[in-house]
Amino acid sequence: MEEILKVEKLNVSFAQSLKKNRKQVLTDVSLSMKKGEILGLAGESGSGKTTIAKAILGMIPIDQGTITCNARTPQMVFQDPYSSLNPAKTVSWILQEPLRMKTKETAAGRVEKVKSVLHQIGLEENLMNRKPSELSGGQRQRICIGTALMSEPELLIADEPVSALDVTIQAQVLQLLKSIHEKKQLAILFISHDLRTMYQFCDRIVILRNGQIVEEGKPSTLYASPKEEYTRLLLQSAGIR
Amino acid sequence: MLLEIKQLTIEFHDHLVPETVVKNVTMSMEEGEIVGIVGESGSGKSMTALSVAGLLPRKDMKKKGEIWFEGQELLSLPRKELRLLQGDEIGMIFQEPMTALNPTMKIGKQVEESLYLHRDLSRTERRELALSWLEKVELNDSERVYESYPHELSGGMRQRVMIAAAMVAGPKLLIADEPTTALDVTVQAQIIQLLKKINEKNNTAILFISHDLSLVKDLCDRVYVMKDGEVVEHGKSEDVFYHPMEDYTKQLIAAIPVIDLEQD
Amino acid sequence: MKVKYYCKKFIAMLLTLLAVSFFVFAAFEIIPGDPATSILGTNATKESVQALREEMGLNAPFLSRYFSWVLSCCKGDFGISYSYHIPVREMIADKLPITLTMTVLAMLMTMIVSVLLGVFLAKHTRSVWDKCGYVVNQIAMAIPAFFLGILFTYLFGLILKWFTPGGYISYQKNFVGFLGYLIMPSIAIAIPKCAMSVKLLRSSILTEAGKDYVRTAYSRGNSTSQVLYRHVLKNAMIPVITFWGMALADMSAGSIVVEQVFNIPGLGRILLSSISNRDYPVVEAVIVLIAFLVVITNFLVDLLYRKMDHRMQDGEDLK
Amino acid sequence: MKKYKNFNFIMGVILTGLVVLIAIIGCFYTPYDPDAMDAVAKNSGISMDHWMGCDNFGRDIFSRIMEGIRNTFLISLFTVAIGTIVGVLIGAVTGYFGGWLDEILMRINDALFAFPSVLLALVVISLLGTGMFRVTLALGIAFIPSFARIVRSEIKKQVTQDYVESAKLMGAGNFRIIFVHILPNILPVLLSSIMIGFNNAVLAEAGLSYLGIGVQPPDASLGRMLSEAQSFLFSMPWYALFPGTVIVIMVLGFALMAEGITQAQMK
Repeated sequence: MEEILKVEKLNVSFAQSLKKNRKQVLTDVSLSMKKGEILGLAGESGSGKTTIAKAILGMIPIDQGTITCNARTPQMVFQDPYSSLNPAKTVSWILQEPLRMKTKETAAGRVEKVKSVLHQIGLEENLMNRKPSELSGGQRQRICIGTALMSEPELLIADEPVSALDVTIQAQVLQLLKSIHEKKQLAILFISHDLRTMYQFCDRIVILRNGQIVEEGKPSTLYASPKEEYTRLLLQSAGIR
Repeated sequence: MLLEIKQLTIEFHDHLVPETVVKNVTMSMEEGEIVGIVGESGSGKSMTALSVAGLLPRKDMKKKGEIWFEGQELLSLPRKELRLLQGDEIGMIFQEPMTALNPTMKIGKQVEESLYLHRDLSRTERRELALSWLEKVELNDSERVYESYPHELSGGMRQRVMIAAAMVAGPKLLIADEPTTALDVTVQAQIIQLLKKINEKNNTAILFISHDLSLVKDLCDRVYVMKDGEVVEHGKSEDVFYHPMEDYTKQLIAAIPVIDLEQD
Repeated sequence: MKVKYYCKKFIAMLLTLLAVSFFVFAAFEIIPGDPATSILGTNATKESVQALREEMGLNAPFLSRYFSWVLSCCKGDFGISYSYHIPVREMIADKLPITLTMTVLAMLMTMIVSVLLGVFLAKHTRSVWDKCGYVVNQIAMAIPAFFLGILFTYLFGLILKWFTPGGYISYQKNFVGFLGYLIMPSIAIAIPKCAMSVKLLRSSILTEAGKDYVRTAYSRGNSTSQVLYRHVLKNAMIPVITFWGMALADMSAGSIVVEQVFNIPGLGRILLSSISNRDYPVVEAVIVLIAFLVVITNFLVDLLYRKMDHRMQDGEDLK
Repeated sequence: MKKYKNFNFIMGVILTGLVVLIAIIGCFYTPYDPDAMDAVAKNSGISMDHWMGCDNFGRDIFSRIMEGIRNTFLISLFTVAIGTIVGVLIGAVTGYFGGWLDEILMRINDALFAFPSVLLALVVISLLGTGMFRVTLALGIAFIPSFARIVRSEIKKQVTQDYVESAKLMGAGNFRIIFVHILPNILPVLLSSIMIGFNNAVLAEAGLSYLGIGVQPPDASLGRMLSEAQSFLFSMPWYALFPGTVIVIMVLGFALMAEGITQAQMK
């Protein structure tokens, strides 16, 4: 399968107010993803996981390294369901926005597409003219996934999509992501700090610490025989070893 | 019997329809025991904990039932007397270490506050006790931490400061309302170990509130499972975790991804 | 780290002062008409006008005139008044203390009254005090300072005869009488800002009271007033102090207007007369002076603000 | 809109509505010609035919107040319009894009902020001269810094929200993001600051006219009436009290609407 994302020796640093030196956030990060693969990016807060996602999507300037992403319209799902939907707009307006940008479809055509996506993400049509504030965390996260799907992306970056949700709802949202992945051959870069959920979900997992890749591998081998001390500590703290 | 909650019911009256948040919950705790309350958001677990700590807002809130702590019924206790227990006999730590400390007050002063309120000690004695507890919670550079402000510390360090501040007056009961949810996994494990150590060394009973059943299984002797304000199941944590009776508990356990590494 | 931060703030202030002086100087540059002719009068000969222009350096390029003007201002020489032909400094020197005292008096009143009232109202929310406090506050904010002045003159001056309207006593003659007379105008300036500050402090206290660290304080056994005075008040004061910085600027403007009502020969009076007879050096000087006072006080307010809330120093500026 | 049902907003709308109504009527009909002098009725108090009495020239105070309200209201309207439009543009650009443009504009803004708006207006007036149009321009310019600062801080808050990032990912242009995505979210704050803008504009105009450098005769203005009435305070107190009270009502109306909007937004 051909490669849709290649990141080589990525270095990113941020300027700091008052301090002269810039804070190095990513050093020599290299990773690649094949079409339709689910790559897990595991690391604690401050390890630079979100920075990698933003660099791939071109949202932040990078110091060195190359990012070749030939996936069509890569999209992102964010962690905080309360800030990722425009509070002033209705669900149907939010879902139609990508269509307004990309296609020349008529309003009626757009509404049809919105209805079909709502089915895909397991929500009823009566949510169409509700505002985000009237929805639960799980519903909002599904709408985010729906909005991303509207642009028919080949790569979806999910930045801790379920960590803000209750355990039972987390499982449902992950199930939804998995089914879309299978149906649409959608590659997913799954960013999380929860090694338990990543075990069943990801094909491969990259362990990140302070902006550097510590280790990489298939979950079964990685969890069974971690080479690096830090990976062992992570597994132990999560009560897996 | 250190703590006994009998038929506790809490109703909110701030909007038109009174909302029952906790429905006749009954619990008990022995001295030095670690008891867990597990439930998802909205299950009433935090409300139960807050009512034991006497932190429920006074107005538009109706409380029925009894909470017996060392022979005193907390719900009917006048505020003046309840205040004597808070911080002295009952300590509490919260979920968000980032916002649970006063941003413009030095750490040392916040850790000493319970001593200031409940003990008649000199400034230096209070400082000594606070520093000793900062070391007990494994904050090695305790002098510097004592003088610094909350925003200068990491989440993990702040939670340790919270524990020190709650334990400094030697309470018999420590209530921990999801203390590790906002922390990284590695730091989470350290805080849990710290709580175990405190329980062993000081024989402090801990009421541990969480939504993470696997966490509660390792830490607590007994556990209560709560759903929509009611206790659905309770018992020894191994019994509840390995052979649950109620299907809600089964559902909770099923949601935890099982990782069996032995097969390959 | 602290010193570095304060230097950065000090330099920012100097830059603002420069920008202010540049703005005022540039503004008065674009006025039609030539200063020299205004001084010598229209029938002066061309040569005398040219000589004066040369002497005053008016033919020099704009930037060098600006810098020489700034330097002379720093030395206290604000140029010559067109209409009175005496150095502007003399005209302003005895006026500045009057306006300054009035503004400072108004500021002190605002600070003291607003903290007392703000805390009182925050403590007694849901009581009848809170309701009527709210109404009085809203009305007090809506009354312009000069109308208050007129009401005071009518009520206290003409009817109750507590003071003789227009009977200004200069501070050289009788300092206590001077202060006594300034009480009334200072109250007139202070009331609207004090009402705003009370409302701000009350809502700031209520917002802080809802925060997590307050619940932690209660969990340690603090009583309500202990929580208020040991924890909440200091945090609640931060936005209020920022407001006081801005309020001082408005009060200095308010004093200009109120000087008319109470016939006080302060900076306001001279500013107005020089505007009407187009005496630009005086206008320039007074405006720059007031603006400098405001910028410097804002800088001091900033320092006080940083002292109370250490998050500012190393973190990103929260304002 | 039902959330705006709180007491403050309604009271504010009533007061402002009353004022606007009188202003509109004032454009077409006033009981007497505001400038007509009636020697007989000089200094007369409140009577059937002169509801608010007459001033020292025998002019009907009520008619002059009607004309005064109209002028003050028009000036405030255009002042707030200038301040808002320019303020929103500057605020949007600096808040959304940031960078060196933000730095420069904000430094200028801080410098302008050093001047209380009345003082800033004084500078502009001393350059352009007095009269209704110039006063409006002066106040408009003087109000830009405060609007720009409010809009900038509100937009800066919204830009950190994820929905702005996802809008960019969808391919929405910057212009569309600012005015279609972000603006509706800052509308309540913008609305209440517009009301406060009105509140300050009325106060500033009254102040300038009182000082005699705002609206010039023969145009009537509430501030000017107050300065004239001051010398007759003992003999004709109503000559000062009526215009002053009208100013307070206008300002109170706008202030209560601003309160109402912020309260509704909090719900």
